[in-house]
Amino acid sequence: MLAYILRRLLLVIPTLFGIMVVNFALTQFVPGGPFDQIEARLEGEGDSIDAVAGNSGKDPGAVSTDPGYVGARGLPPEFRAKLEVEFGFARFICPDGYEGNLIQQAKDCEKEMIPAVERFVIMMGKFIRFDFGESYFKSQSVVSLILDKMPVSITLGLWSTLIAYMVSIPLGIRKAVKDGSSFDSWTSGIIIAAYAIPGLLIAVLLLVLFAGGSYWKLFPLRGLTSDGFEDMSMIGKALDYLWHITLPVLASTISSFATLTLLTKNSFLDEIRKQYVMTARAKGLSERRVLYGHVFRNAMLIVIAGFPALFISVFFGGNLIIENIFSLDGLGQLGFRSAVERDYPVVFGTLFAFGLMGLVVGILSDLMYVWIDPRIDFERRG
Amino acid sequence: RAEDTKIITAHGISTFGELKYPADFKHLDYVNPDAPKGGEISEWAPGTFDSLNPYSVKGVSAALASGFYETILTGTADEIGALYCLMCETMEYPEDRSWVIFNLRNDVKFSDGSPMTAEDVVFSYEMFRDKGIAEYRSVFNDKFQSVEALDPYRVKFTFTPGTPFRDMPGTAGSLTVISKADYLANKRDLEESSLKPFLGTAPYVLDSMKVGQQIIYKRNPEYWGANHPLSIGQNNFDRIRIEYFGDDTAAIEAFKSGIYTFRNENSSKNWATAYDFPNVTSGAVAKVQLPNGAIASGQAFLFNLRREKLQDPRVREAIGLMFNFEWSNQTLFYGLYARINSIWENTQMAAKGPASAAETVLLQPLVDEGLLPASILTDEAVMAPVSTPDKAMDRGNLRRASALLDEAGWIVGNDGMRRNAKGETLKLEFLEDSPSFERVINPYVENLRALGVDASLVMVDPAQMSQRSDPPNFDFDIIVGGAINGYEPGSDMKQGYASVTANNSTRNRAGVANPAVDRLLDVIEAAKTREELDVATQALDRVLRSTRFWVPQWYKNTHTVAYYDQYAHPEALPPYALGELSFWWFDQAKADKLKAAGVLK
Amino acid sequence: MALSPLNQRRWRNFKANRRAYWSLMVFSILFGLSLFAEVLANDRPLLVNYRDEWRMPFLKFYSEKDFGGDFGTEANYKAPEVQCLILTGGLAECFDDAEDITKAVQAGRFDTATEGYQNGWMIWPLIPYSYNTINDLGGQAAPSAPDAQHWLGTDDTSRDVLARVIYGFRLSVAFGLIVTVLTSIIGIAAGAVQGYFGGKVDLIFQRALEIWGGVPELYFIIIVFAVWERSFWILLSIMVLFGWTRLIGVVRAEFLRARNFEYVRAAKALGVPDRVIIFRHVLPNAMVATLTMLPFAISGTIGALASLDYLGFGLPASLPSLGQLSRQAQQNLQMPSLAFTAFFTFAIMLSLLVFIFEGVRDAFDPRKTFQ
Amino acid sequence: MNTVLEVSGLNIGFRQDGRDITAVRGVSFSVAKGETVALVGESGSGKSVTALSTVGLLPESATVTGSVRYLGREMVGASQADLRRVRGNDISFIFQEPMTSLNPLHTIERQLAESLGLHQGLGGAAARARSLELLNKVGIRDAESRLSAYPHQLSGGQRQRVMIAMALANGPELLVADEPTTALDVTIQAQILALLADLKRSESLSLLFITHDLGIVRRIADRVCVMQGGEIVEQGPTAEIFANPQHPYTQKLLAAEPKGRPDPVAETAPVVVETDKLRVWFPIQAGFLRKTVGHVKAVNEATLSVRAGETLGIVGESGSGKTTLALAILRLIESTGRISVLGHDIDGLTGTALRSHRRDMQIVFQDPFGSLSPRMTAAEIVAEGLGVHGLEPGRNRAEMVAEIMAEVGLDPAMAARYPHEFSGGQRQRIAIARAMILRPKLVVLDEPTSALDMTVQVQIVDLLRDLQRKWGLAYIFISHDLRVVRALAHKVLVMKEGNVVETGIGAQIFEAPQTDYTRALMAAAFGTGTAQ
Ligand SMILES: Nc1ncnc2c1ncn2[C@@H]1O[C@H](COP(=O)(O)OP(=O)(O)OP(=O)(O)O)[C@@H](O)[C@H]1O
Ligand SMILES: Nc1ncnc2c1ncn2[C@@H]1O[C@H](COP(=O)(O)OP(=O)(O)OP(=O)(O)O)[C@@H](O)[C@H]1O
Ligand SMILES: [Mg+2]
Ligand SMILES: [Mg+2]
Repeated sequence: MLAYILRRLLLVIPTLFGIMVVNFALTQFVPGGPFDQIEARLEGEGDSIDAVAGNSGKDPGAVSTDPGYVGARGLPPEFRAKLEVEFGFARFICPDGYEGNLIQQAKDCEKEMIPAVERFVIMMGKFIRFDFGESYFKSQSVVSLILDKMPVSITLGLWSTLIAYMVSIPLGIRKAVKDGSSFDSWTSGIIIAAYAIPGLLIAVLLLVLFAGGSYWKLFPLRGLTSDGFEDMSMIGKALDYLWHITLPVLASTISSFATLTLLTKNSFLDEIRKQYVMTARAKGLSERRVLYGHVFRNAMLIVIAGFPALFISVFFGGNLIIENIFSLDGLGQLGFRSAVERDYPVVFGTLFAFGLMGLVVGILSDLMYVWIDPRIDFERRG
Repeated sequence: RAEDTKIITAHGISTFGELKYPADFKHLDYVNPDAPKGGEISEWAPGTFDSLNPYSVKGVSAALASGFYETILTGTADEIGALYCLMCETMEYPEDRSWVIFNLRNDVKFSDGSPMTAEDVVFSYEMFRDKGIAEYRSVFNDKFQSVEALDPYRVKFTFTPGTPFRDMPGTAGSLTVISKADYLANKRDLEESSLKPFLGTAPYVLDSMKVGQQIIYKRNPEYWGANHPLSIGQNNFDRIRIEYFGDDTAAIEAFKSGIYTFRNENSSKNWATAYDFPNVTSGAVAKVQLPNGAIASGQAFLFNLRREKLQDPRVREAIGLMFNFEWSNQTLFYGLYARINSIWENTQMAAKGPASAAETVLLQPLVDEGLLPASILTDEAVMAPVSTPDKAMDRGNLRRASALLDEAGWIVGNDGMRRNAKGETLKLEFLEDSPSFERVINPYVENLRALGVDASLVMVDPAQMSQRSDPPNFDFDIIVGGAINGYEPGSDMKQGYASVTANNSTRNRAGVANPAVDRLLDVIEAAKTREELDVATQALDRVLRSTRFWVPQWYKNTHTVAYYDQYAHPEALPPYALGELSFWWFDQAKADKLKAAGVLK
Repeated sequence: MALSPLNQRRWRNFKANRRAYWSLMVFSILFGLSLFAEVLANDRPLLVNYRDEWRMPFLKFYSEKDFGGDFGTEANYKAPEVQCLILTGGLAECFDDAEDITKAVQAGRFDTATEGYQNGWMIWPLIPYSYNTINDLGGQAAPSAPDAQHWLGTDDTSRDVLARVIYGFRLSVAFGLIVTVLTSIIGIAAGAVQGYFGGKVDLIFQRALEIWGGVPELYFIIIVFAVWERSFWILLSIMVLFGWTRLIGVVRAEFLRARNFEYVRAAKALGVPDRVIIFRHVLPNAMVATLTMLPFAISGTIGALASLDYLGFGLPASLPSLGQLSRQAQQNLQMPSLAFTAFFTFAIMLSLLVFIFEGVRDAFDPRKTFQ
Repeated sequence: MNTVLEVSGLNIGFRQDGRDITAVRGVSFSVAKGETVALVGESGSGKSVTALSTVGLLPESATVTGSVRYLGREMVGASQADLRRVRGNDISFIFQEPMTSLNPLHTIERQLAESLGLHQGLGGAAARARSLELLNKVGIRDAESRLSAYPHQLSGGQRQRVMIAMALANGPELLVADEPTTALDVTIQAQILALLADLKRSESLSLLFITHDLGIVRRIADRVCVMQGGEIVEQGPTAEIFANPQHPYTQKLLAAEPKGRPDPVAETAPVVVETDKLRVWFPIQAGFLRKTVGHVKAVNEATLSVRAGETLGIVGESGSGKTTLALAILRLIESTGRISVLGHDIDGLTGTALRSHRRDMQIVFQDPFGSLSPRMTAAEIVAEGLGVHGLEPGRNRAEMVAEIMAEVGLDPAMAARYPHEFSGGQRQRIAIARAMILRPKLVVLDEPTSALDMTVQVQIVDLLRDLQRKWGLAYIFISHDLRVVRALAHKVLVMKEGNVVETGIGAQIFEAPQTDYTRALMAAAFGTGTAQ
């Protein structure tokens, strides 16, 4: 086992490297790059997130015409050269003995594009030292950007995962016990209906109904905290926070009950009639203890097998739509924005950091299998 | 040489001719000089912000973030091409406008109370030249020869010989001035995004903000220019609050519940359907349409004229005929829009009817040289086709379009598709990145297919969109774009319509390359008076429209605004601005009433 | 095809679960019907009698000229002029006053002796609109509310929602089914091999998966769409490409556990090849997750299609997809019929699928008994 | 004497694939306080389901009518809460199949402690101490280190003893023991029986004892109920029944005994299987990271050979490594040392190469239930080998399956059932049928008759002998039942704690055991065991 864990840990390195190589290679083929983005910004074209934010209700139009614009032939070459150097796509080769500020005096020097392979090596060199650089489009390091967005993502991720599990597992177990009863039917109906409400719709509906100006104004429209949060008491803070996150968490959770509940139910159904359960019953254990003490561990392997993936996706995937609708600034927006804007330092930085985390979680989840079911090993068989 | 030419000293400058306001004007015509000061106005902005530096490509700067700064000259909302001294007493420039000297006021103070001097102007110039966004850099580098402080309150801009000087004093006067001392002392950087604004002179300063969600500006009680004739009756609100929402629906709901109080509606659907909540019916929220005298955008479907199949104007006309604006307006836009006919729609520069005598003077030689058909002199200016609003497909237009295509050699085959002699279908791909256009283009595509054109809509992402629609690729058949226009067309029009830019300018995506147009562009650039410019622009408009390089779309000729009824505006609004943040004012009595009624807190 | 006794028993078990059985019936009927969407909802008549000649426009192209009109392009059967031409056998007067003549003919008031008149008729499908028919709403704005013409109203492009649901159901379900079947087959096979064999196979394969999992779908899609035109099949391939890994984790876990069971050892002792052990012994006992996930995978695929639409990378704009419907519902809250339609379409489809798969699970559960 | 359990007019039916099957018909009997009632009878006659019905543990598919009263309280149709109160504390259960009856994911300690905690409120060290005591009582050696073991790390007999320990943990009123000693060697068996007798004396424990071993019945039962085909055909005091059986089935049962001796094998018969210094050590792992801290030396250097037509009996105390050795020979677990089958060394083979030898060597697992795929029917299970190795020419599959099922005494009509729908003995016979249908050269039989009643046992022994005669099969026969071993084995190998302590010709070993251990074993089996 120890050898296996060691092997897994060692393999993290080539895997991560592989992820980076594939991604880097892929981005070489993606049409458009950061420069197009800057050009678009200079032309005053829409925000990348605009199309996604429900703002598409806006009428088509409002193409900006700004006659004073001079960047019409693309970026001025010196400016572009400067950006290219700044972004690490190129470097300046200066005459011997040249001294001075490379970037300011670009005109005296030759610009030379750095080949992709070399760029990759440079980047990986930095990443190994956990130096993820700075966003192209924000004067902020990638790390601090991610940290900034974490509260929102942790809030949404943690709470919705917690709630999903805390509701689904007992519910699923109960459904398994009462398989075929009317309780089983109507709970199925509800969770399926909750799942069937299109994801795009649920958040907006909740917002309009419970936070909007037309129906019940019970919850705030946006953000994680109110004004004056700093001055509140501990309890006030907690209440304020819970008050704010109710709707977004609800919106992001509501569809997740269905799969988890049914998964729990079905795995329980598979186990519940086995011989050892009879033994447990014969001991005179209460139904609860039979279910939670004995069947649970046997049945939960797959529910837990799905956990790391879920964990990674809720924590690092963010939820673009919900973030948008409730005006939360989380990783969903960051991820989407950086991808669309080709903000490569952010793209690669997050990829590296979360990739690493994902791999580690993967190892942990495999260890968890063994912990749950000691018969499991990863040796070769067959 | 300076003695040879006449030096003009004035309180402002106009591109052509006279200024509307005399040197001793008391206040602008359109403001209410007695407007009370006070109160708060609040609006919304989409998305988030993370920066207060609007001059960097980095970060998303907050709405109104440039409101901390003023420029030496400033324009008004009822006059085109005129700029008046704000931070200067007078300005001096020679007749050819090859340089300009601003005599700065000595009472201008930054918002921390420090005086603004020529040194700050020069410093600002240098900063924007070296660190500004590309736009500033190229202007400041290429067109400005030198900028020097002649004395603490006198600064001279000299322009690079060879540049058209006409607009240069204005451009120089439009320089944003920031405090040098503050910039250096606090190690600020124009290129980086930052949540600390530079030090400026403007009437509003930062009150507070919640990054990404809310920003509040407050009126600086110590504002140096409170009694400046240009500010009389302006800057009436004590506080301007901007609320950010990620989503449009959230924003509307916020307005309904009074989180912000003023909304300039940009969606016809919302305008038609969202304003039926109790506060509107009770009158607590005013929903009004106010006239908008601004020039229409040149929004249009632009053909890619480089494509062989689209080079025949008959084909383009036929395609244009199939866009049923009237039906779209009624069915898709709740009838809120007006059709664009001219590139300079909603201005006097739009060509109307048959060519006027003055236009004929310009056009005749071009006709004589064979650059233009003679019919241009006699025909009425091309208007966008009119269709029935009740039927998506207008049979009359279909017939005309069919005839045109038949004539152009695109013959209907056995499958209902048109083909040319080579057997190719008339493929027409709409390239689009904005989902909101889908519902507009799809009916258009269906109409075109009924005509036998192999039309389709291709959605791409923004990056791909700009890659395919930008030079050097220009890989599209037809896209939505803006035909460039302006109140004072000049050399900049060449970006949009000159042959030389046909293959390298993002402003000339259509690829207009027409010798007659080139000649008219020269005339426009050389125009000395407003009248000359108007006529030349009309002629250009007429010629361009006759080429059918576009299928014009629509514009909104009103401001559609809704606000909690506690604001008032001057009876007559100026044509070029709504001005809700500057010359509207707060009506305390009404506000109290709203509060009493429990509408607002 | 004769079923083995075991499968017969399973089928009986399935049928014994009434809910599952009826869900299967209803789903099959709905999907079966939607396969004939062209007959149900179309803007071309099913049958036209023109000058005693029978034509089936919904199958075959006819130009307007074929009905005595003046365009060589396809006849627009919804246009009053064309309708008039068909009813009158191509009277030229139709070009002037189509609507009145049509009315007159229908009311039997028309002078049948008119030169060139010959009575004609046409039979329309139940829903006389196709998914891409742009409808005239008589002054209303789109989306419009349900009414006699449009039973579920129209969408924001003024197309008939019911027609779009029918076509969209077919397209989306076909898409979902194909993707799910393919991804499940690949995913289960891959997970099974990994979990069953373990060792290096598992170690290497898992790493490969992790690398594959790191590929940003969005960029991939952008690249693919930059090279190929957007189409049903390309999108489907992409979905399969990124979807097949979804089941691997759970299947692998179940296999890692199940391979230790005594009956696997027994099968090995019998000399049963690994392949057969995997499929006959382990898989049926490691299907819980898979069977639970499948209905959600199908509707999830449809949902994913919707989100891609939302981001602007969905199906070609002209195709009807259920995803688009929910997007429109979200953007047009003022027209609740859209939201209701979207919700019910998804809810019905999903419940049917969930119930069907519950039945399948029961059918495979040896200990499940029915009264 | 007051009645503890009163069963009257009990009917039990099962719904199975839409049909109703009656398993028990009109069964009535009673157990008085301190009394031991033995339930004996044909395999599949309904003993286990009758026992299960006493505390409502039958699966959902069962319908129970009639009455079961525990201390006057009606158990049929009682609420779960009532049943729960009775279970474990008042009525304890020892299930027939210990291999599958323990929770596979809980350690022994946890499973024991749970019972203790539940009814006696014992926890922590107290529970541990009591668990240890119980394990020692049931004869588990080195109990301390076994506490943290998982069920799959124990031998069959050890698991059964854990079951027994669990059942005795709370000092029940009534113990329902469903073949509690089948997997135990005679010495341990004697120890357990002594323990039970002790409890009976000191705490007047009542016992409902299901077994096939009439020797035991005679030794401990006060009364006997004989079941056949779901009915009690005869009941009465033990001595009476044994002395004067009325019902023909009872007579047959009492008369049945594996008889005969193995036919001699020709010296020239080819060697079918041969091992050389075969060794299996299981690592003992500890901690979350599962570091190996030592080894369970399950098999140490076992050297053996079996010829065609020859039977090698393996005997030895429970946990001595018999099963492990058998599995190792068939290359079902990792081992070191040479193994050759029909002259081929198979110890290095893997994959297809190994698989091609599988046809020639088959095994009947000690845990028949676990070795049957739960989602396959009996017919499929039996026929599976045919699918892999091909049919005998000219015969069809269904026919062959029906034939072999009949041979092992199963009704071919039951072929479409799932494994859990059989009785323990029936499952064991399915496992035998599965192995035999292939006509292998070597069959390893790991306690193949433990769950069978005497009549069937005799039938199976005869069948095995027939097949051996006909096809020259080589058997490796593992059993605790030395009489069966004597009837079948040419050679015997005695194991203890992983070591082969003695090996030799069967008759010799039975007549003149060389080591003390073997002697003790023989004495327990033939001396005390049947002497009474
Ligand atoms: N779940 C079930 N479904 C259908 N039939 C069953 C089920 N369980 C047991 N049976 C049948 O009921 C009968 C009685 O089974 P039971 O387990 O009581 O036998 P038994 O007397 O204990 O036999 P053995 O000595 O072999 O253990 C058998 O014929 C068996 O096939
Ligand atoms: N997977 C395992 N891990 C650790 N120890 C094991 C494992 N399997 C068996 N053992 C141990 O190996 C020893 C031999 O077990 P084995 O099953 O061979 O005994 P046996 O002779 O068949 O006993 P029984 O007659 O009780 O079936 C036992 O002490 C057992 O606890
Ligand atoms: Mg039994
Ligand atoms: Mg054993």
